[in-house]
Amino acid sequence: MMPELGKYAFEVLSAYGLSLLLIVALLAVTLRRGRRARAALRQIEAEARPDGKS
Amino acid sequence: MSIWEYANPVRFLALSAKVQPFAWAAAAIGILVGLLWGFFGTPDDFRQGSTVKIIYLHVPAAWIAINAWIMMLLASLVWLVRRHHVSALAAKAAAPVGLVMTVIGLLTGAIWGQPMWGTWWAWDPRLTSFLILFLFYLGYIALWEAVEDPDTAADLTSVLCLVGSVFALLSRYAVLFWSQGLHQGASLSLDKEENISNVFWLPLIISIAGFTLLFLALVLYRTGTEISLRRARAISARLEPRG
Amino acid sequence: MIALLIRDLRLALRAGGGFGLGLAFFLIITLLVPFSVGPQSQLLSTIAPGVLWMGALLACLLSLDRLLALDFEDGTLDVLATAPLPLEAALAVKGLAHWITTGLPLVIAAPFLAVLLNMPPQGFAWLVISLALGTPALSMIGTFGAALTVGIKRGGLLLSLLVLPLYVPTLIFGAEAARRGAAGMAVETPLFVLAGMSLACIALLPFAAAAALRMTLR
Amino acid sequence: MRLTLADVAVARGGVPVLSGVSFALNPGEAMILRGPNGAGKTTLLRTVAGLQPALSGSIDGATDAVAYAGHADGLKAMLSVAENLSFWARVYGRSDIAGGLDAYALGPLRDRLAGTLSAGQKRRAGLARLLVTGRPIWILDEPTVSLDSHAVTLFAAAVRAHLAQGGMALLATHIDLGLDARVCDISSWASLPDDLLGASDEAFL
Repeated sequence: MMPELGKYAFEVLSAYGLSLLLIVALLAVTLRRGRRARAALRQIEAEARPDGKS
Repeated sequence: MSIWEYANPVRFLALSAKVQPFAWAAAAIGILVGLLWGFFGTPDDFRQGSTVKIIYLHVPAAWIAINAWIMMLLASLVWLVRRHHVSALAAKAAAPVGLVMTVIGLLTGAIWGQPMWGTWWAWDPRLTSFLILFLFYLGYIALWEAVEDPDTAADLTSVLCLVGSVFALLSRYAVLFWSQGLHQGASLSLDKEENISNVFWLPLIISIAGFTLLFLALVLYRTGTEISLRRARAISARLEPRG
Repeated sequence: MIALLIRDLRLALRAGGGFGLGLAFFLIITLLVPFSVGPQSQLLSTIAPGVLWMGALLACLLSLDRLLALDFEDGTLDVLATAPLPLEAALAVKGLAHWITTGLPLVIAAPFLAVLLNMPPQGFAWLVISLALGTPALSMIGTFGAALTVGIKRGGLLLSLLVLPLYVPTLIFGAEAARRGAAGMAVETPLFVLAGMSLACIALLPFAAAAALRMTLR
Repeated sequence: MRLTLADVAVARGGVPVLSGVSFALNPGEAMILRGPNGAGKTTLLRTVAGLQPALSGSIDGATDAVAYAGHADGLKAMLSVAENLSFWARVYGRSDIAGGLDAYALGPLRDRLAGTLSAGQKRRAGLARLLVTGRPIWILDEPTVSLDSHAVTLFAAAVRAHLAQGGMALLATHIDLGLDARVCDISSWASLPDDLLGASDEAFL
């Protein structure tokens, strides 16, 4: 199944590996930062509107 | 229902919530299909051997790196003209994605060029332009972080984006001129596709579409994050007893 | 406007005004090059135009963050903003004052330093011309960068990060013109582009800088 | 040539601070703003001076007529008092600085470098700048900070002279200057926490 990559196998694999790694890292940072910001917002909103009306 | 409707954060968040699931799903499919098909389904190029497979990462990443800056430029204009917060925050949200895509473009470009040039880095006009673009992204993000007041930050980064775009174009031609040294470079387009036979073409288009959708999904989500941060800041500013 | 220029020049000449700062830095940078790349005169003469241009660029960059920051701290910018003098004009004058106190001395000193780097004498004239045409752009771009970062604490580092990418086109065409001059080749193309860019910077950047400054003062 | 404010609202850091500010200042009149710290005195003064845009409402008669003196004095340490004042005079298209020097008894300090002056002397030189500009409307933010009692009387005399010539003054200060000026407490204009008035945070609430 693995295609014959010839002598440039290392180059191709490293290119794919590094790129996908960077994309995954970007996703992880984005999601983690997003979740934390939204949680902080809910917490502040609860503080500001204890009776729940927005 | 003019598009200015979506400048209102609440309505933007509603739209974003509707669009994001599709965007994330379509992006995943596009990238998976594009890369897998490109990786497994296409023959090697007679000259470059298997390194041609890197095209499925390099071209989409380069495509996003350029268009992210253009999107930021438009968003900055909208902020300066119509003072819509969402567009300023969208520009702020897009910058890191553009930065990462530029880095991927640089990495894959260098690795792809390595067999031909024999070294990991060559001052090829395209790669050098991406390096300069990388610096612009870095400066833009750093300016956002450095200014405390969100409005002033949006203003200053918008001005930097406008002026920076002019200089990015200038650098583009300067680099073309400088690498040839003698005469103006022939091609102007950044990511000119080599003469690709159609067997490579289709997976490339799918991959580009996948990356574009990924960019869209990321920016929608990150803009939502910026809005949440800004809303939390606004509420806490009003919570503290005055004076 | 003239009053602002005279004041800035007088300030720069006074003790601590930083008049000699850019020049001294330019001298040191150029002296360090032979120590770093070795004394072979052939090597030095080939890289001389580029080194001199980079030295001039860094010397300009060095004296930028004092340009507006001092006026910001002691309230002068606030008063200038309410003065009859348009902010654009004030910043253009600031750029001019920076060029006179920093850019011009570099242009004058360049040939003497070129001797140190064994640059072929035929290139001296073109080096001076390219620097004379390029340094105004460096000062004006620098003023824009200073206006962007004036309100930021420790904005000096950020100023360099923002301004260096903007310096790239000027550096490329300027150094290219100097290099061709030294090699005796035709210099028209890079020189004219350099001159064009400088004029555009001088004409347009004060408006961007003034806009940025108004945003910061707001 | 009156200075009139009609229903002006100002914000600081995206939060509305004052709203519904309306008053008029006729030539020869002065107004003193009082209020707790952070109530918006400085913000209001900077808005009237044109350094920042008002959220709403209109300000008439202020364009090209204002001389603003903020917390900092706008003096260059390496220039002498005379050089500083003559610079500001020329920026406003005038040249005589004698009036400013005499009003604040700065004659003897004329050629001293501003950097070598004490805080009080610097403040006097900063206030002398207003005289030198010849602008009718003086906007002063805590002018008497670091002034000794003698200097305060000098300042009050200078303001009276300015008013006598048909000038106007808008000051934020806590000290009683003995001026016959309208005094008003700006907390009456303080905007309520829930007011939005188009302040930049409004979109997020």
